[in-house]
Amino acid sequence: MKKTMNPKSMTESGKIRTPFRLLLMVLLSALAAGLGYAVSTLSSQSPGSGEWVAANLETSGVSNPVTAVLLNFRSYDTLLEMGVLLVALLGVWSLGGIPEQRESSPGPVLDTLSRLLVPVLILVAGYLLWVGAHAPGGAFQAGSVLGAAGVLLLLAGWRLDARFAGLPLRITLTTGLGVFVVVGAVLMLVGRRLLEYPPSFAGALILLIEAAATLSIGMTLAALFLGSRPEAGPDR
Amino acid sequence: MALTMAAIPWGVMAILLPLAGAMACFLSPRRASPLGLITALGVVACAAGLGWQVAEQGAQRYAIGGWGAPLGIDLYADGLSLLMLMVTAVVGLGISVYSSGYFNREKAVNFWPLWMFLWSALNALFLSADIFNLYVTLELLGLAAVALVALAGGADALTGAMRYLLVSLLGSLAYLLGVALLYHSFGCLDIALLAERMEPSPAVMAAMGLMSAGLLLKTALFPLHFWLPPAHASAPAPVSALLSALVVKASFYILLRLWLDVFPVTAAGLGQLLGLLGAAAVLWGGLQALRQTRLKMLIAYSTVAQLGYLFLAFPLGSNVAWQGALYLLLSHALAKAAMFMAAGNILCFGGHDRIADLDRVAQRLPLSLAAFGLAGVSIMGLPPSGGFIAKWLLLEAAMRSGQWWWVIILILGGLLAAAYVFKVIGYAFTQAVMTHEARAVPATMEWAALVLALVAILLGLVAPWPLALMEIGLPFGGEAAG
Amino acid sequence: MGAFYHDPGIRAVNDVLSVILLLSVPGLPLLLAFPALRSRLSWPCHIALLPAVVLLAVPEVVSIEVPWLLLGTGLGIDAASRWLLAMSVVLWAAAATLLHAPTGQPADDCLTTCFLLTLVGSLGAILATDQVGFFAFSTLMGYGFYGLLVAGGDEAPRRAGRVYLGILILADLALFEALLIAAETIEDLGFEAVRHAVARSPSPGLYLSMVLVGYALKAGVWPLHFWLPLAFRSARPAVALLLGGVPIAIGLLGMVRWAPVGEINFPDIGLIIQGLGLAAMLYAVLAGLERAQLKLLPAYAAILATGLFAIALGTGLADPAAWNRYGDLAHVFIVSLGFGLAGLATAIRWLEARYHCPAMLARQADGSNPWFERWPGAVVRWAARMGFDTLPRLRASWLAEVGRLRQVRAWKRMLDGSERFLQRWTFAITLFLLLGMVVVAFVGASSWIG
Amino acid sequence: MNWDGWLPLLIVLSSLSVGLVIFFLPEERVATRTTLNLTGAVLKLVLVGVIIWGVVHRHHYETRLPLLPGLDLVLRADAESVLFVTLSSGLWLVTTVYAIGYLEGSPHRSRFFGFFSLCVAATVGVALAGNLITFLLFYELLTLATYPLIVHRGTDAAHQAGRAYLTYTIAGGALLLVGTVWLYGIAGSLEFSYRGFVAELADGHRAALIAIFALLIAGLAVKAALVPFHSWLPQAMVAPAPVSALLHAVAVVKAGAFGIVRVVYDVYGIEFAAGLGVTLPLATVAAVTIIYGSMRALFQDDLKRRLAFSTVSQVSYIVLGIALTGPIATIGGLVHLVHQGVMKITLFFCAGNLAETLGIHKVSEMNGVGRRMPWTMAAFTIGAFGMIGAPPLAGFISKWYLGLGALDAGQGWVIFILAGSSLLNAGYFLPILYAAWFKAPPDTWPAERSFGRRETAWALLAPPVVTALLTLALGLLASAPFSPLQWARSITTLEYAP
Amino acid sequence: MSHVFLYALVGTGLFTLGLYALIVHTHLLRKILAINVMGSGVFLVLVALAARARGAAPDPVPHAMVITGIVVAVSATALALALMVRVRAETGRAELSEERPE
Repeated sequence: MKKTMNPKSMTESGKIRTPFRLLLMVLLSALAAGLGYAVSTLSSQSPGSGEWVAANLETSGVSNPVTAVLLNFRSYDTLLEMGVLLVALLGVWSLGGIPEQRESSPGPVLDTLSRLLVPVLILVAGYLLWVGAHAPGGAFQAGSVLGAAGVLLLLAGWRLDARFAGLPLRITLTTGLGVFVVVGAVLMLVGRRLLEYPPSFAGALILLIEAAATLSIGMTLAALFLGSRPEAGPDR
Repeated sequence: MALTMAAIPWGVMAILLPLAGAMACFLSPRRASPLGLITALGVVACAAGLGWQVAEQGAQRYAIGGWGAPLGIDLYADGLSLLMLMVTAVVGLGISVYSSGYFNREKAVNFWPLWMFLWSALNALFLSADIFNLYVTLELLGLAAVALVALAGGADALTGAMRYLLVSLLGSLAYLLGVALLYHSFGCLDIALLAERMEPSPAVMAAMGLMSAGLLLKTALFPLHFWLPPAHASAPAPVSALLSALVVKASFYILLRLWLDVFPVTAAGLGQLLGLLGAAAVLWGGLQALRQTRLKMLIAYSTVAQLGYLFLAFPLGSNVAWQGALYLLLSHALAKAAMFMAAGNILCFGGHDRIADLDRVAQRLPLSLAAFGLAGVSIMGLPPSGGFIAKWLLLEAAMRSGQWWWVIILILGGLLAAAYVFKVIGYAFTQAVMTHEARAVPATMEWAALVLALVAILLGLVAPWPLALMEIGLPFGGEAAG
Repeated sequence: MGAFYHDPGIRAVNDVLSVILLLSVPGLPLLLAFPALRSRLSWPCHIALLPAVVLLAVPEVVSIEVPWLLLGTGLGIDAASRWLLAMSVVLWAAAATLLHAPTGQPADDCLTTCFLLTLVGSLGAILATDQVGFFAFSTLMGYGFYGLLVAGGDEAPRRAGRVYLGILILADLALFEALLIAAETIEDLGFEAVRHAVARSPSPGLYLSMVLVGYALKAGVWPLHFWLPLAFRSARPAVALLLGGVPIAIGLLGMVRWAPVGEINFPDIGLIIQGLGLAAMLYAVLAGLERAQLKLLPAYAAILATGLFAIALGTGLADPAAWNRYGDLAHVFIVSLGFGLAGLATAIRWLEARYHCPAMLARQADGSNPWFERWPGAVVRWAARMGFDTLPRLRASWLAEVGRLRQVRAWKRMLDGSERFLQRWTFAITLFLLLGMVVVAFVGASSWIG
Repeated sequence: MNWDGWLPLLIVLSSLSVGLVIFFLPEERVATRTTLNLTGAVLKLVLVGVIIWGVVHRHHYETRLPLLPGLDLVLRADAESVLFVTLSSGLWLVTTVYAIGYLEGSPHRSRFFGFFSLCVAATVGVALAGNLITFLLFYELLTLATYPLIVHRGTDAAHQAGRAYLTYTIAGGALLLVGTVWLYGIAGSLEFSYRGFVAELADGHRAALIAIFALLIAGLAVKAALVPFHSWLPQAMVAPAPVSALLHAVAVVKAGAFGIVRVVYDVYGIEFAAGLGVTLPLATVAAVTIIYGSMRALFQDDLKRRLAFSTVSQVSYIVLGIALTGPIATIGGLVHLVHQGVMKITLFFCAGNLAETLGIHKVSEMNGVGRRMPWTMAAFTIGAFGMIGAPPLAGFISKWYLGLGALDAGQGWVIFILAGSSLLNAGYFLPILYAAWFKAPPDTWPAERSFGRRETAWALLAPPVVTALLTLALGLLASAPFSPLQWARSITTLEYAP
Repeated sequence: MSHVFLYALVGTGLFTLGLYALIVHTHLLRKILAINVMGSGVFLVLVALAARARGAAPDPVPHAMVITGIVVAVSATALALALMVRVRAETGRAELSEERPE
C-alpha cells in the first residue's frame, strides 16, 4: 500500500485538469441556479406547523416553542441524537486515540484565564439550561458552553484523574441518553406511550432530561476534543 | 396473554432495547459480549412480537409522545418495514454470535456498543414514518458504520472508512436539503401526510433529485459504488457482513418508501433510468468480481451487482416486481452475511484471502466452505433458494410487462454470479495439503455462517409466508394494478 | 397310444415335459457355456447335446409358444427341422470329439465357451418357429462361430475371423431391416404368417432382397463368399468340420424359412438369381482348379453347392408351383450339404495329416489379403488423417487461444482502467451531481408531460 | 394429506437425509457410512416398489407443497416418473455398492458420498416432478450436486472438466428458466398432464410457443448431451468410475432426456408438438448426434472417453424415439431410457474395474485382459453387444421399436441412421472385445493390484455382473408383465389420444 | 421576494460552494470543512425559510431541526477529524488514496 503511494501517482490522482474544472463549474452553477429557482418558487406564506406548536404549547410543560419541539413534540429525534453524540465519541475512542500532540506548556495568561473563566462558564451553562424553558437556550447551548469549559481546562493542561477516567466518566457520558431512555421506558411502564409526559410532570421531566443531557454533552464535547480515551483506572 | 402481547409496543422495544444494550456494553466493557448477546436475543424476540402483532392486527402506527403527526413523530410498521426488521433481527443475531468469537478483548470493547447503536439505528430507520427522523437515524447509522469499519485499523480500512464517512455525510446532507424543501413546501414531515398534500412543483422536483441522488449514493448504485468495495472489503468480517447485508439496504429502503408513497410522479423515464443503472451495476459488479484476486473484494463487488438487481424493479413497477426486489433484498442480506462470515473464517484460519491460495485453507474449513457454497447458490439465484424465488418473481414481472430485455440482464447476472462463486468453490477440491500451522476457528463462527446460509436457502422453500407478510398494509398497493 | 394322448392329465404332463425338453435344448449348452458351471464336468460338449438327442427320440411334433420371451417367440420341432437337428447333433458330436482329440486334454475355456455358444445358436435357430427367435439364435451362432474361428489361433484364422465378423455385421443389419419390414406388415412373426403376409404386401421386393443378401452373406454364397476360403484354410479340424453344417446350413435354412418363395412370382428376380447361381458354380470350378490347393477344396465345393441352391431358389421364385411341390427337398439338400462338406473337410485333413506336401504350405503362406479386409482399417486411418477426430480439438484449442489473446489483454485492461476511473473521488462525486440533475430533469419532463 | 400424499416426498428424502447425515460423518467411520448408504438405497427401492404397486392399483400419489403463490412444488407418481424413478433408484443401489468398493481407502469419502446421495435425491426429484418448476428446481439441484463429484479428484483435468460442466449446465439451466417463466406468463400453469396443456393456446401464441419449445429443449439438450452441447460429457470422464456411471446412466444425462420426454409429451403433447412442426428438427438433431457421437467414439483410444462418446450417440436414440411422432417410436424411446442406462452402467463399471485392478485406461492396453478378468469382460461383452443391438439383448428391443416406429411414422431415413449407427457401434466395440479375448496378454499390466483368488474385489465385480444379467433379462423378458417395455406401452396408450 | 429568500439563496449558494470544494480539494481537512460549509448552507435554508410568515413568530420546528442537525454535524466532524489524523498517521498523508486496496 505505502509503496503504491509515490508522489507521482499521488499528484496524478490529485490533480484536476482545467477542462474538467470548467465542466464542474458549469454543472455547479446549474445546480445553484436550479436550487435557487426551486427555493424562490416556494410560497411566501409559510405552511409550517407553527400553529400546531402554539396550540399545544401549554400542555408541553415549557413555554419556549423550540424547546417544546426539541424535548417534547419531537423529543424522539433528540433522544436518537444523544445517541449520535455518544457514537461519535465511541468512534473516536475506538480509533485508538490520536498520537499525543506535543505538550505546550500553557503560559501564565491561559492558566489564570482558565482559572477565572471555567467557574463562570459553568454558571452560564446552568443559567442557559434553566432559561431554556421559556426563552432561547436549553440543553445544547448549555452543554456546548460546558464543553467549552472542558476544552479550556484541557488546553490548560488539566487531565482527568485516573480514578474518574474509568466507570465514572463513562457514566457521566451516558447519563443524557440513559435518563432519556429510562424516562421513556418508565412512562411506557406506567401505561403511557413512549416519552408521553403527563402534562403535570412535563416541565420537571424535561428539566431532568435537559440537565442530564447538558452534563453528557459537555463531557462528550470535551472528550471529543481530547480525542483519545483517557488512560483509565483499575476497572479496565 | 394475547392482550398483553398486543398491548406491548414491540416496535418501540426493538429500538430502545439495543440502545440500552449499547449503554450497558459501554458501561461494563468486561461483560460486553455476553450483554450484547442477551440484547440480541431480546431484539429478536421483539421482532417476533412485532411480526405477530402486525400479522394479527395489520399495519401498526405508533405516535411517540402521544402527539401524532404532524406535530409529533410516528412509528409505522407495515409488511415492508416488518420484513426489514425481521431480516435485520436474524442477520443481527447471527452477527452477534459470530462476533462473540471473532474479536479479541480490546476490539470487542469498542465493537459491541457501536454494533448495538447501529442495530437500534436500523430498527428506528425501518420503523420511522418521519422524513427528518429518518435523517437522524441515517446519521446514527452512518457514523456507527464508519466507526466499525475503522475498527480494523490499517491503512486500507482507515482510508476506506474516511471515504465512506465523507460519502455518507454528503448523501445525508443532500437528503436533508431535500427534507428542508419538502417541509417548507408542505409544512409537514410525516410520510403519509406528505403523500396526501403532495402536488408537483419545482421545489418538489429539486427535493426529489437531491434525496434520490443522496440515497442512491448511500446505496452505492453504479456508478456511485466507488466507496463500497474498499470499505466493505477492509472492514472486520462481521462488520463487512452487516454493512453489505443491512446498512446499504437501509438507504434503499428509504428510497423505496419515498418512491412508493411520497413522490408524486413515479416518472416512467426515471424508472427506466434506474433500471438501466441497475443493469449496469449487475454486469459491472459481476465482471469486477470476476477480476478480483482477493476474496473479500470479490464478495464486495458481488454486493454491488446484487444491489443492481434491486433497481430492476423500478422500470417494471408492478406488484410482483416489488415483491421480487424485496425478496432479493431479504435473501441477499442473509446470503451475503454468510459469505462474508465464511470469508472471515478463511481469513482467520489461513491469515490471507488471496483466492489463488485458497485451496490449502478451504479444505480445512468444510463448514465455512459449505456456508459459502450455499450462500452462493442463493446469490446465483439457483433453486432452491430465496435468490431463486426473487429471480423468478422478477423474471415473471419482466415477462408480464413485456420488457424482455431485463430478462437478459437477470440471466447474464446469474451466469456471472455463478462464474465468480465457483471460481472460489473450485478451490475446495484439490489434493493440496496444509503447509503452515494455522489458527483454529471457533465453532460458533463456522456455525453462524452456515446457519445464515441455510436460512437463505430455506427462504426458497417457505416463500408464500414472507410474500403474504409483504402484503400487509399494501406497501406496494399503489402499483398493485401494474 | 392314441387313447393315451386323449387323457388330459397325461397330455398336461406331456406338455410340461416337452416344454422343459425344448427349452433345455438351447438352455443346457447355454448354462454349460459358463466356465464355472462346467469346470467339474468331463466331456461338457457332449453332455450339452443330450437334450437334443432326447428330443430326437421323442417321436411326435411338439412346439411351444413363449409369449414373454423376447417379443413373444416360440420353439418347436417338425419333420424338416428334425432332420436338420439330427444332422447337427451328429456333426456337433463329432466336432466335440475332435475338439478334444489331438492330445486328449480338453481345449481351453475360451474355445469351449465359444463352441457351446455356437451350439446354442445353431440348435436354437433350427428349433425357432418365428423370425425373431431365428434371428436372435443365428446372430448368437454367428458371433460364437467367429470366436471358434479365432480362438487360440495364429494370424491366419484371425484374419478369417475379422472378415467373417464384418460379413456378419452387414448381414445382421440387412436381416434386421428385413425383420422390421416384416413386423410392420404383420404382428405375428411366425415363418408361415410372414411369408404369406409379405407376399400379399405391396412391395415384397425390398424384403426379399434384404433376406437374400443377408443370408447369402452368412452362407457365403458367391459373390459374397469372401470369408469361406479363408475360414476353410485356417480353421482347426473341428471347426472346419462344422463350417458346412453350421453357418452355411443355417444361412440356407434362413433363406428357405424367411424368403416368401413359393408364395410370390418373381420371374425376373428368379432369373437373376439363377444366373448368379450358374456363375457361382462356374467360379467355383475355375477357382478350385486354379488354386489347386487341397485345403481349399471344401470351400469351393461349398460355393458350388450354394450356387446350385441359388439356382433352385431362383427357380422357386420364378415358378412357385414347382417350389411348393419340391420345396421340402431344400431341407434334404441342406442336410446332405452339411454332411458332405463335413466329410470332405475331415477327409482332406486326414489326407494332409498323412502326407503333407511342402508346396501346399508354401502356397498357404502367401496369405492372399483381399481388399475387403484392408479397407476398414484404411478408412479409419484415412479419416483420422483427414482430421475427423483431430480437427475439432485443434480448432477448439486454436479458438481458445485466439479468444484468450483477444479477451485477457484488452478486456481486463479496460475493466480495471475504467473501474479505477470510477474510483476516483472527483469523478465519482461529479457523477453524483450529474445523476441528481438527471433525476430532476426526468421528473420535470414527465411531470410537465403528464 | 394422507399417507399417499407423503410417499413421493419420502422417496426424495430417503436419499437426501442420508446425504445430509453422511456429510457430518468423520472420515474414518466407514462402517456407519456404508450402512447408511445401503439402508438409504434399499429403503428407496422398497418405497419405489410400493409406488409401483400403487400405480398399478390406480392409487394417486401426489405431494403438493406451496412454493409460490399460484405455483406449487408437486411430486407426483405417474407412469413416466415410475419408469425413470425405478431405473434410477435401482441402478443407484448397484452404483452405491460399486462406489463403496471403488473408493475404498481414498480421501474425502464423506464428502463424496454426501454429494452422491444428494445427486440421486435430485434425480428422483426430477423423475417425480409434477410440474415444470419442480422439475427445474431439482434439475438445477442436480447440476450443483454433480459438480463436486466431477471435480472430486481435484486434479487440473478434473477442474477443467468441472468448469466445462458448469459452463454448459448452468447456461442450459438459465435457458430452461427463461422458457419456463415465459411459458408460465402465457399459460398461467405449469402442471404436467398427459397430452400436454398448451394446446389451447395455439392461436395467437404460435410463435411464442415455438420459441419456448426451443428454449426448453436447448436447456435440456445440454444435459442430454445433444450435439452441439455435448462436449462437457467426454471431458467429464476424468471423474471416478461411479460418478461416470451416475452421469451417463443414472442421473444427469437421463435427467436431460427425461426432461425432453416431459416437455414433448406432458407440456406440449406430442400431437400438438408435431402440429407445431418442432419435432422434425428435434429428430434431425438427434440423428446428427447419433452419427456424430459414434464417429467420434471410433477414434478414441481412452476407454472411458470412447464410452462417453457412445453415450452421446446412444442417448439421442431416446430423443429420436420421442421426436418421431408415433406410438411405436415412443415405446422405443422410452424403453431405451431404461435399457441404455443398464447397458452403459455395465460398461462403465467394467472400465472402472480395469482401471482399478490393472490400471488399464486405454483400449490399446486391453490385449488379452479377458483371460485375467473373465467375469468383468464377460459383463463388458454383454453390454457391448447390447449397445450394438444384437438380439436377444436389451439394445435389440430398443432398436427394434425405434426402427418399427420410424417405418410406422413414415420416416424411412431413420432406418439408415440406425443401421449406420449400429455399424459404427460394432466398429468401436468389437475391436475391444477382440483384443480382450483373443489377443495375447502382455507380461505385466500397467498397475496391478492383487485380490487373492478373485479377479477383483467382490464389490467391484458384483455390480457389473448384475447389470449385465439385467441387460440380458431386459431383452429376453421384454414381453413379460412389468417389464420396461410393457410400461412404455402403457405410457404410450396414455400419451396418444385414442 | 423578501430578505428571507435572500438568506435561503445564500444557503443554497453555500451548499454549492461546499460541494465544489469537496470535489476539487484533495486534502482531507479541506474536504471536511467543505462538508461543514454545505451543512451550514442547509441549516441556513431551513432557518431562513422558517421565518416566511410575516408578523407571526417563526416556525419553531425548523429551528429544532437545525439544532439537531448542528449536533449531528459536530459529532460527524469530530469523528472525521480523528479519522483524518489516524489516516495521516498510517499513510503519511491526509488524503484519500485513489488506489484500490489490493
